[in-house]
Amino acid sequence: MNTNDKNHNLSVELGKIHLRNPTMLASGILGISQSIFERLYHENIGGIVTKSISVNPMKGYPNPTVIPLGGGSYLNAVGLSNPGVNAFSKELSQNKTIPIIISLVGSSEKEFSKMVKIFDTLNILGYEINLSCPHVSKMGMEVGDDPEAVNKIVKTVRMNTTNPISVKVGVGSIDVVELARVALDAGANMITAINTLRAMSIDVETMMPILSNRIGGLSGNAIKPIGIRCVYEISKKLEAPVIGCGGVSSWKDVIEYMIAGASAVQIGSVLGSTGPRIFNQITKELKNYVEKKGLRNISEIIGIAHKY
Amino acid sequence: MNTNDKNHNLSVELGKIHLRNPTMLASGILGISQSIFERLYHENIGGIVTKSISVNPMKGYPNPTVIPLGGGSYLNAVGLSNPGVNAFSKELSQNKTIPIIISLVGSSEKEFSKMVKIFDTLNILGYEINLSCPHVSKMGMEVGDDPEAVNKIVKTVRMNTTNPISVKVGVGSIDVVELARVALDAGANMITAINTLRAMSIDVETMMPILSNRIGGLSGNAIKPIGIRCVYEISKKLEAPVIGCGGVSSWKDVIEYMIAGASAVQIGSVLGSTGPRIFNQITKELKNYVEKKGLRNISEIIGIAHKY
Amino acid sequence: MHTNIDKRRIVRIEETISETPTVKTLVFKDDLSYTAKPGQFLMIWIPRIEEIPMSVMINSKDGYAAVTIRKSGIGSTALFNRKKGDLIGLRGPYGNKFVLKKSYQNILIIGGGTGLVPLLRLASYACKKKIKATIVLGARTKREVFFEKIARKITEKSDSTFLVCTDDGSYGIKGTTVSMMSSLIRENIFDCVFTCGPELMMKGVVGLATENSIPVQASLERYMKCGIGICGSCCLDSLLVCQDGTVFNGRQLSKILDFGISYRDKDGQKINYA
Amino acid sequence: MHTNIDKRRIVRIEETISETPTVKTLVFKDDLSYTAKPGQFLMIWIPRIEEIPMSVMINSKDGYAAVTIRKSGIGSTALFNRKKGDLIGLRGPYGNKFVLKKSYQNILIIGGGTGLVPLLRLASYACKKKIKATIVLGARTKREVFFEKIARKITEKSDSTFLVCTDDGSYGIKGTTVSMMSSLIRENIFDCVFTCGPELMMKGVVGLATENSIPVQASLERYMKCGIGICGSCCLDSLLVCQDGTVFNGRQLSKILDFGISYRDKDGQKINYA
Ligand SMILES: Cc1cc2nc3c(=O)[nH]c(=O)nc-3n(C[C@H](O)[C@H](O)[C@H](O)COP(=O)(O)OP(=O)(O)OC[C@H]3O[C@@H](n4cnc5c(N)ncnc54)[C@H](O)[C@@H]3O)c2cc1C
Ligand SMILES: Cc1cc2nc3c(=O)[nH]c(=O)nc-3n(C[C@H](O)[C@H](O)[C@H](O)COP(=O)(O)OP(=O)(O)OC[C@H]3O[C@@H](n4cnc5c(N)ncnc54)[C@H](O)[C@@H]3O)c2cc1C
Ligand SMILES: Cc1cc2nc3c(=O)[nH]c(=O)nc-3n(C[C@H](O)[C@H](O)[C@H](O)COP(=O)(O)O)c2cc1C
Ligand SMILES: Cc1cc2nc3c(=O)[nH]c(=O)nc-3n(C[C@H](O)[C@H](O)[C@H](O)COP(=O)(O)O)c2cc1C
Ligand code: FES
Ligand code: FES
Repeated sequence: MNTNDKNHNLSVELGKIHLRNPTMLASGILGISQSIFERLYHENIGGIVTKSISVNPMKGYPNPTVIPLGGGSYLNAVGLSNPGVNAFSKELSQNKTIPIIISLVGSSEKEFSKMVKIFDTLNILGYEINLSCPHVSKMGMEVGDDPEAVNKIVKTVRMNTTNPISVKVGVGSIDVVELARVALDAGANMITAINTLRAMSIDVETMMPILSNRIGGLSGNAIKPIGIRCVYEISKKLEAPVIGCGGVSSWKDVIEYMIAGASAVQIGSVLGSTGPRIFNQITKELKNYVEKKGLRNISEIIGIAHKY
Repeated sequence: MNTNDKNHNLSVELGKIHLRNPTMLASGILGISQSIFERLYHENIGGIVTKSISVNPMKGYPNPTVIPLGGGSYLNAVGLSNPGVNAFSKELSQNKTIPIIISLVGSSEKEFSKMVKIFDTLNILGYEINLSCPHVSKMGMEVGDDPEAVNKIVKTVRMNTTNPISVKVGVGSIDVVELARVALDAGANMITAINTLRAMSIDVETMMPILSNRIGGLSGNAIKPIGIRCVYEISKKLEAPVIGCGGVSSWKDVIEYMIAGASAVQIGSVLGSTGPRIFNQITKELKNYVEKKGLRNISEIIGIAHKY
Repeated sequence: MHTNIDKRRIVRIEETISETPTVKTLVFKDDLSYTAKPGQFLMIWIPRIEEIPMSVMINSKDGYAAVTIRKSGIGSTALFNRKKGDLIGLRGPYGNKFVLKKSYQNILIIGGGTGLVPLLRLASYACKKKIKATIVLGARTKREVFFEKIARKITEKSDSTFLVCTDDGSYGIKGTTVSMMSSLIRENIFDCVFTCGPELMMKGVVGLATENSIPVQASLERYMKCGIGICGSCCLDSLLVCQDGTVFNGRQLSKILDFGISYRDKDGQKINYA
Repeated sequence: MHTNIDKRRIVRIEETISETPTVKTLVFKDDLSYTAKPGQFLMIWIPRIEEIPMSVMINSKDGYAAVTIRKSGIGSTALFNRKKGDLIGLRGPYGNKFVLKKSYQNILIIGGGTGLVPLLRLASYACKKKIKATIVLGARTKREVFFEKIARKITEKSDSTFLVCTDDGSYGIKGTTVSMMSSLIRENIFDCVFTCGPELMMKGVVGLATENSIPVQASLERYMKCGIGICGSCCLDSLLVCQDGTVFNGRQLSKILDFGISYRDKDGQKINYA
């Protein structure tokens, strides 16, 4: 790493993973197309997490699946729709330089090992295991709420790859720090926090739940203070890189997550109001910040709030 | 109940508790002064929950203890400051007609039984047990995360009073429906959902956590979809009145909670922007709603979303 | 008036107009839809059934708008079956718009089926701006011709023209929209061609315009969940139809490898057009 | 310029002015504080130490404001010790304001200690509006007199007057503010009396004004956590000092049983004034 870089160094290290800057695409956001990944890379994104991929293609739930709630918050129950491991590995087969992390979702150890074997042949940075999708039974949260299942799944993925593994945790029915500890003990290299929170919206006029699945996950502005808290607690208590996620909509939010202890930050819902150019904008503003604060590298601020 | 009431009936029943309308003051909001309770009653409030009271007076944490986050959301770590059972029973000693529910907090069964014995001599409607304050150790959430402790405390209060008991649950480290089930099995008459969610805010300029306690509870707009979800799930799965709480700022929010399954609704943070007159305003608007929809009583809509 | 397009409005259907046995127009009151730009769409919520994207149809009453549905699967059929007085939800209008440059004096509008919906809004704007518009409505057969009355009404007090062509010649001129366009561009100089309809038809229109160096704008459809640039289900190469589109110009279209070739299914797999 | 008063601003202390050994003024740039109304207060964050309410002090520079702190406990002492260049946080200004009715021509302003802070802002507004103001600053002894220069500057180009009285006669006129007021109201007809300072002093001022049927407005202090009407810690009978006040008029004050009698401690227990 060249610390004399005149352009001010925004690069961060997540264990073995090097990112040119700490901004990442959150899973499930625009995440199924190599062309989009390339566009995002041109927008100066640091890293990309794909939509959560399962062994078989999943159609997901009927619409409405995504609801803008106003004030920069969103509710979704997409139902993990995705093209499945085969179609998606084809999608990424031409990837050379885009820093892609594949998000995996499944309901058994076998599914995870099958996917990892296929994806390991691609040019990717690593995996994120989605154990925290709050609205699909037997995948995501129900697995994430069972420490024994988490342990087994992470161990299985670990046995099948030497690529770095992040485990994505959420705020559900077991303590987020405990869950992270189980994941790291089982061989994960880092933690992504947080996923959406189980939530619901009912239309007052028709008296009907809006999402077809009734219950979905809350994302965006609303959850930022919860995400900050989780990152702070996990990074304070455990020794592993943490990727912050939840409600980031500006460079200030990225900095807040990093100060709380995040080594990188995922950005999702805000794209609904800004489009992909948000990455370029935030990266520029982070550069200004690093310059103004006289930092040699942005990673100097990671976890600095723990001092106080 | 006179269903021919020309003024459209807003009254609701929470088991044995009758409220003239479903609006209630949430615990911890303006809740330590009989004079304020009287003012709120003149503003047409349905019922009042006091600040959580402990055996001994508590100073709480140093400031900052309450942070407006913007967009109608708030973060607080007041530290359960309260005047204690003796001073507070004196405060309420002259109460005759104000519909007051006392919120109790404590760390042992003995503390709860002691308080109930004293408060039972007052004119009150019942108790709310706060098992879900997310930022005070050994009180609130840490108790609420331990089903065995919940069971014991609720049983103790039950043995010491014939007054109705609500247990206030939060989104923490055990499933909210499970927690509610334990509370009801132990003798609670109803459930209040939800309390604030553990959250944090860090100032980007100074890099320091803002709350003196660093971590606090998120309330207001941000948490409404989570509160709606909890009320929906609890009222769908369990047979007991549920009091909704979290992010209510208008009559529409009250209706949304009731449609989700709430028999009454507590209102807190929004007072920071409207003051106590919000109760008068919402009550008026609820009347209009009942009239427009041609309901004989507002309680007809409770839980109606479960049909869909 | 709502100022936040994302806010869900619940509106009552005030009128239904049967266009063909399988196409119906539903009229409702909504200020934001009334002022929608040509090419923009709404996410229409049919409570507890579906939410589907629909272009905003014009309506003659102030403050009113409409959608015109061709019944197809579960969502569109349920919407098709809604009656006067029923409630539906709306959010939007979303997306960009057809651009009418100040310099345009003579434009060609080519639509097929419900693809005419955004084009009629465009035609109405053009006529108000005294731009001469030639509107071509293509259909397979007479039974599938609709919007004729409204199109004639838009064009009647201007020097614009409205033409119908059917593949089987059962109504109007016999021929496809592309063959119609072929002869029209031989005889006229158009500043721009605007098109919306089946993708393979648009592919033909765009191809012909490009070959003849005529600027062209086409409004595309893709499977949409969010309508606001979050979910990625509408992606078309590196573009998002909901946020970057639905209207793309000839330069953009020439770079889109998937245009007229493939789309993505509900699970995101690529499917080739038949 | 921030439009949301709740938004925390981090400002740099640009100047410090030592008023007495225990009173200091800190000057900073903040548009919202600059335009604060007389009687309004800020919640001042001393990072990782405290957050305390402080009245907004005037400053002569455009876009600037200040706070004047008497050092007392942990929070105020930490703030007192902040130096030029240090950062503090602000939110607000909060609360209502002293009301200067259009009909007022001659007003009496009575302040004690840092209670003069909101009153100087008021006096400055009054002088600009050509209202004659008689400003009385009371202190126990000469060492505790401050703000004299700034008060003289405010009054110098008007027909307003500035008077100092000390309990021990070591400076200015000998006597309490209440005795001063007594003699002033015998010789003048005031449209309104404005006061801020120790509560027992205000109790005297309000009592005297009421007895003599002179309208009166007093700015009160209570322990504050939120400053915005949520926590209830500032309650004074049924009123919230932060939201309904800090300024109350004679009619309101006559109904407040706790005024001058008791306040609530950090845990909400009532404590009687000594
Ligand atoms: C921007 C835009 C504007 C449109 N405007 C109109 C219009 O004005 N009138 C009209 O009749 N149709 C319009 N459509 C098409 C309309 O959205 C689909 O016909 C409708 O969603 C079908 O729903 P379904 O449940 O009946 O279909 P399904 O039975 O679920 O599927 C039938 C077909 O419809 C497509 N479809 C289903 N759901 C969606 C969806 N959420 N988004 C896009 N396509 C979908 C599928 O790809 C499939 O090919 C528009 C589509 C888009 C993207
Ligand atoms: C609206 C308002 C305006 C004020 N303006 C000024 C001013 O311009 N200059 C000035 O010097 N002081 C002012 N004060 C008083 C100032 O807020 C307190 O002196 C200060 O908070 C003391 O903090 P501490 O930590 O030093 O006190 P502590 O040692 O904690 O307590 C000392 C005393 O200060 C009071 N106090 C402590 N914290 C608070 C609080 N959060 N809110 C109110 N009182 C508190 C306590 O009741 C106690 O009597 C004002 C108070 C209010 C309510
Ligand atoms: C429409 C949508 C789809 C999502 N899909 C996934 C997913 O497939 N896998 C996953 O781990 N997280 C998924 N998430 C959660 C996001 O990755 C992220 O954790 C969450 O949205 C919080 O970040 P944000 O506030 O920046 O959006 C999804 C979120 C949204 C809004
Ligand atoms: C300043 C503040 C203090 C609170 N104190 C308590 C408390 O003492 N006991 C309790 O059960 N809940 C307390 N709460 C939580 C509220 O009762 C309520 O559950 C929460 O604020 C969500 O409702 P709201 O969004 O309407 O504010 C407090 C909330 C705030 C904002
Ligand atoms: S429909 Fe979701 S990104 Fe376009
Ligand atoms: S300080 Fe909280 S209500 Fe006044």
